[in-house]
Amino acid sequence: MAVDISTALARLQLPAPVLTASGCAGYGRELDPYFDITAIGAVVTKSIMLEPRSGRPTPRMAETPSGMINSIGLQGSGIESFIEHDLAWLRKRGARTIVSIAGNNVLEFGRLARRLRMVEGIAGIEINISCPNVANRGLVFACHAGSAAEVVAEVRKHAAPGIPLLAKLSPDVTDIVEIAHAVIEAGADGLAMINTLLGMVIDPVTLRPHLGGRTGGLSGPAIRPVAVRAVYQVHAAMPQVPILGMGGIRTGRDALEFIAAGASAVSVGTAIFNDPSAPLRIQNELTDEIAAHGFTSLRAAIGIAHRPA
Amino acid sequence: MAVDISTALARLQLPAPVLTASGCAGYGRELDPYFDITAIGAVVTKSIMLEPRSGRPTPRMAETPSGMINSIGLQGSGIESFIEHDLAWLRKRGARTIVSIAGNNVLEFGRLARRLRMVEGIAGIEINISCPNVANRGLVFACHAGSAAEVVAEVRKHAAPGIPLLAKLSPDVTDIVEIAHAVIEAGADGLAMINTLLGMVIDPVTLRPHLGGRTGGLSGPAIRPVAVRAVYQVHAAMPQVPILGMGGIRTGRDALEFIAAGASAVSVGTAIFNDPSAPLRIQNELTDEIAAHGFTSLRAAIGIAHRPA
Amino acid sequence: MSQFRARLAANRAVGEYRHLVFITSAEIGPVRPGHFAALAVGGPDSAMLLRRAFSIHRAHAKTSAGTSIELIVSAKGPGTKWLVAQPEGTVVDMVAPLGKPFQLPKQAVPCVLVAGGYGAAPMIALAEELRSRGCRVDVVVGASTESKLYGVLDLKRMADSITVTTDDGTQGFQGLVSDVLPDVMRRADSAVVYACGPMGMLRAVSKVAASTGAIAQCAVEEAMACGVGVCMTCVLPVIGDDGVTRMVRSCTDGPVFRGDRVRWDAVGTVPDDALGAPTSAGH
Amino acid sequence: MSQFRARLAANRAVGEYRHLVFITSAEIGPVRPGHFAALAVGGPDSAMLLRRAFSIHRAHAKTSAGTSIELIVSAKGPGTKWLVAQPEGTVVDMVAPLGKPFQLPKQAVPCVLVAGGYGAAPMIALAEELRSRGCRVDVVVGASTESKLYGVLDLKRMADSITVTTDDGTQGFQGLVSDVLPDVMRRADSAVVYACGPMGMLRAVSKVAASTGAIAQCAVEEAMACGVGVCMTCVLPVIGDDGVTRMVRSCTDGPVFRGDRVRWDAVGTVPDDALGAPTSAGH
Ligand SMILES: Cc1cc2nc3c(=O)[nH]c(=O)nc-3n(C[C@H](O)[C@H](O)[C@H](O)COP(=O)(O)OP(=O)(O)OC[C@H]3O[C@@H](n4cnc5c(N)ncnc54)[C@H](O)[C@@H]3O)c2cc1C
Ligand SMILES: Cc1cc2nc3c(=O)[nH]c(=O)nc-3n(C[C@H](O)[C@H](O)[C@H](O)COP(=O)(O)OP(=O)(O)OC[C@H]3O[C@@H](n4cnc5c(N)ncnc54)[C@H](O)[C@@H]3O)c2cc1C
Ligand SMILES: Cc1cc2nc3c(=O)[nH]c(=O)nc-3n(C[C@H](O)[C@H](O)[C@H](O)COP(=O)(O)O)c2cc1C
Ligand SMILES: Cc1cc2nc3c(=O)[nH]c(=O)nc-3n(C[C@H](O)[C@H](O)[C@H](O)COP(=O)(O)O)c2cc1C
Ligand code: FES
Ligand code: FES
Repeated sequence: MAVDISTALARLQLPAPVLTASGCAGYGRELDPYFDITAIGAVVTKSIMLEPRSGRPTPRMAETPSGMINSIGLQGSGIESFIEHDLAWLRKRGARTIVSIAGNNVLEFGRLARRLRMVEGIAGIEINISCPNVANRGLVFACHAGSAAEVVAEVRKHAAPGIPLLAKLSPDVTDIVEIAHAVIEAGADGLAMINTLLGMVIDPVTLRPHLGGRTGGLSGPAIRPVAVRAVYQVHAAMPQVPILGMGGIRTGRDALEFIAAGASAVSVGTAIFNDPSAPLRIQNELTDEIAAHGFTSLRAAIGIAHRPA
Repeated sequence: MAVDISTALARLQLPAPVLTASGCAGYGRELDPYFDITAIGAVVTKSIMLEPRSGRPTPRMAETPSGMINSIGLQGSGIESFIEHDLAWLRKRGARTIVSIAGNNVLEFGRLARRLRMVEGIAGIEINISCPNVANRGLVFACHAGSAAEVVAEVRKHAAPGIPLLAKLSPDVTDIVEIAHAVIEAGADGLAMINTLLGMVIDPVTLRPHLGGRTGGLSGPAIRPVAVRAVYQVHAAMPQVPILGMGGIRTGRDALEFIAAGASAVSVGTAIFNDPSAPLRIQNELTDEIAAHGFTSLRAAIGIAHRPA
Repeated sequence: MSQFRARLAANRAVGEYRHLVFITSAEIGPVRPGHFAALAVGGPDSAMLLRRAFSIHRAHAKTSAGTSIELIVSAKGPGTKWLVAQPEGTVVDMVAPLGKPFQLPKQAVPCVLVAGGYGAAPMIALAEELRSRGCRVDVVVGASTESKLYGVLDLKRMADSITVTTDDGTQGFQGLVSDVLPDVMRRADSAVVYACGPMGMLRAVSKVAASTGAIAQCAVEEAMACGVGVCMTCVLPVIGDDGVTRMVRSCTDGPVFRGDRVRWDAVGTVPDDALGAPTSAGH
Repeated sequence: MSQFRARLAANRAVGEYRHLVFITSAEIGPVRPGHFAALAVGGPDSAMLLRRAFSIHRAHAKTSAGTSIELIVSAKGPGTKWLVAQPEGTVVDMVAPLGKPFQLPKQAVPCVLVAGGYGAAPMIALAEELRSRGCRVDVVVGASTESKLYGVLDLKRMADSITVTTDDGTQGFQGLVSDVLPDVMRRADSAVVYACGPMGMLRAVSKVAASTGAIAQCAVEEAMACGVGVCMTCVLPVIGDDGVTRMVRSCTDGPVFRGDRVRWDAVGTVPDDALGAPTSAGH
């Protein structure tokens, strides 16, 4: 029995429900040798900033139990180089592309949105507000409803009208539903959740923080229960808001947990480091799982965990 | 070379630095067959409430990658039964005992403290504020500086003068340093951190939340980087405040991460389910690690991650 | 109860199960039918932390090699799949013997043993024990299908009568053990029923026993994380001597309970009349 | 570069290392000296997610059995300890060949190969390649101690000269490869230095090469999470053709770099003049 796995994130129609997670798939090109990147829902790019950025010193990662911690520091060559080389390649390749953007302050987010307005072939924008606000003591935008909403409103103001905007939330908050409400109020069409958890690993030899950046982001299957809980809470509070779920997805079963919790689509991140063909493999596994549960479409399974058994 | 592993949590002098984590070691008695419970720093009891409590329906746990999620629901037979049977046994056995207390509202915490005032043989009190405030929409005390401080102040008011009070913090907050400040202001002598992270597992067959309590607490090595980060942040902000560190400690190396991050002692929880003799094993491994690093005392290693290498 | 390392000495298929023989040099306490063992699985770098519990099928005290502990394992999830895939020589961390075993009758009364699937694992040693006490032993063994029956031949050898049932009729009567149990008990005039198997079976068996006035000794299977009484995950509602229902740990107060003491209908819930119920939120 | 499953066909000790031979039926691209393979370790229930990278020691195209890929593995942490402990028959997920291999000279110029410890793994195939092009090949192999030397005999067979050093003097000269390298290069009039080993060694070798005007081709070893260019963890500061220093990925732009292009003193930092430095916080 064929299963309809098409889905949507607000206005963004997707033929398939599995996407790459920002920062875990480069600009798509690196993974194309391992699977057909046009066969998944979309490629979400590494977060793009206005200017080239060197990122943090090494070591930038440590393996942790069923996860990893990273402090890459948003390394990238800046929006102009991205548009000229990476986005151009993605368009030529025919991959649906969601551009993740990150700024050091509210205005930079707006400038990024305005710049993207002038280019073709962008399916949507993911707003990475889980980065520090240089203008405000490095406080992470996503950790406060006010700053989170400010960024989203600024992007909405400058982005191409009608382009789907996903606000990416951080789990490092007391009340993620409050943040979700704020960014939707501010004009986001949907939510991407979750970003990494703030963590630290102490080097067993030097007894000092292992990462060049001292703290880093925890990701991978270790955090999956936190991510599923966050998606479940937000979907319960605002069932009409589309959610791109992520956090530790390694198999189709994991992906289905997020769909059942209320996600309309999912992103795969750290699992790619373990298996570069993970996104398409997981999409195929998810399709089989949905069929095995007797659903004829993915849509029928979205949020089912909230309905009485 | 002999290593001095004695340590202190405020006024509480401990001959050894490894304790059990509340709710993971029963009342000590269950573990005595597997190791000498008087040989570790102290036994921290399951959180005690005023009245008997049945806890949550099963299933109460699910295994997760390098961790587990639980919703026990603070099952226990209440403070009177605890004092009569469990505490009596612990005293006879000669184990140092830290009593963890939990209340449904602020006043219950005070009544528990007052009741404990009348009994002998308690080394300290751990205040489990990571439980819901029934009087206030079930909001977790530890998630708001105000309610967290209120509980601690109430306990301080009624507890035996001079008895060490540890406030147990939840990681599910935007700014754990803020909460730490508030509870210390309110009269806590030290901090126990971290409690579990709020999480959820969806059953792959029913596609409904697996736990009887729907959400539950995530623990185990999976969360260790979050716990180490929390200890590091709080020690950096208030170096003079003693910290009982915990969260995913499975080996002496893991324990040393917490000591280096700023903990004066550590608790072992979920690892006990994997290995009932874990607390003493980890204490011995930690002792060897400290010696291997050339320290003559545990105290010399406390907070070393904050000093230039 | 002690914690020790044990070496896998044999691992062979029996129907859909694996028969695992572990050898340890450790001194372990006396093992009685109904005792269980809790094993750590997956090795040092495994993502699996929690213990897996298995009825002890047989345990032979000190041979030259040491003490042998035998388990019958059904591969269900990742931990058991890992376990049955281990080659001989694998060393595992084991805690045993755990729990309260089956209580044996003082007098030589007729007993009936009821087993579902791998629930037969402890029954062979139990049958021997009862025979040595001069009890009449009747046996009812059931499973969903023939390949999931265990111990039929061994039990036949020891029992005064044996009745086999399968849900699909691939061997013996088509049906449930509880369908044939009343007849068996009437014929044998059974005074005690010993049962091990799925909750549904135990519930039905307890009902049958109650109707005949026999005592039911049921070994339950609740999800366990530690096996030693510290995690409180393995609870079910049981009526105490004082008539009060409590959520008790099946790993320490069980796994064997008197059938008339377990609130079978309420398993998986907290009955309103249980001590300390209803729960307010909190973990 | 392709992803495939490979079966461990042989696993034997060589000094303190293990020589692992994997066989795959998959079609994999041409393997050149300096290419590496990235392996998933620990199996499906492992707590270890990240790939482990190893220089390809040898690769033999399609035998009847398939293509063989040989690695020389030093047991360091949990992943490599797991790998060297695997019995023959274990199937692993592998991605190979990865990275940019050593660049070979157009003309038959004299070359010197410098290897530290398991850094000798790719050197034997490289020596063969260079000989086949008519290059003179001199070799310097070093390690902290004799048991950590690799490939000395194989290299001796192929090299015009070989010099061995150990930090503790258990074999050959007591000292570092960089102590003896200048003499070797003077004698052989080496035009190209190929080096594989620890960063410190590569840095010293590059310095020597610079002083003699020889070209240095260095295979670096930076901590990697993915091996395929998507995680950005494996970066080091490298000067581009435009003279600008960038933090480049050693898995895709390397692992082989020209010694005069790597900012050796700045490895582990972000030099102030690197493109996009200094970083503000944020991951
Ligand atoms: C007293 C007792 C005796 C048992 N005897 C046997 C036996 O003789 N042979 C046999 O094959 N199985 C037996 N079981 C069941 C066995 O423990 C489970 O099948 C096994 O733990 C499942 O582990 P898993 O990794 O395959 O599944 P998972 O679902 O991955 O297990 C995850 C966690 O849940 C727990 N869990 C899951 N299902 C069960 C269950 N049914 N019972 C207890 N814990 C569970 C596991 O212990 C583990 O902590 C017994 C269980 C109990 C409580
Ligand atoms: C291009 C290249 C070629 C290599 N060739 C060989 C070889 O031929 N033989 C050999 O024994 N080793 C080789 N190494 C080193 C090998 O990759 C590491 O020793 C190994 O990854 C450590 O894994 P672990 O589980 O033992 O240690 P862990 O510290 O547990 O590894 C944790 C994580 O850090 C990464 N990591 C840690 N140390 C290193 C390191 N030195 N280099 C790269 N990643 C690291 C691992 O890949 C893993 O993702 C090579 C490394 C690189 C980059
Ligand atoms: C190495 C690495 C780099 C990342 N970079 C970004 C980034 O640039 N922008 C972003 O929004 N999220 C970034 N993330 C977070 C992921 O997109 C994802 O939200 C998180 O890792 C949880 O998913 P996972 O467990 O599947 O990896 C990064 C994660 C990792 C591991
Ligand atoms: C089954 C279980 C029950 C727990 N019960 C309590 C409790 O009653 N009171 C409390 O303060 N913390 C409780 N905790 C939290 C632990 O004390 C500890 O803070 C947390 O699990 C992190 O440590 P760990 O990873 O070593 O388990 C419980 C944890 C688990 C796994
Ligand atoms: S299994 Fe942990 S208390 Fe019973
Ligand atoms: S190892 Fe991931 S980018 Fe190089």
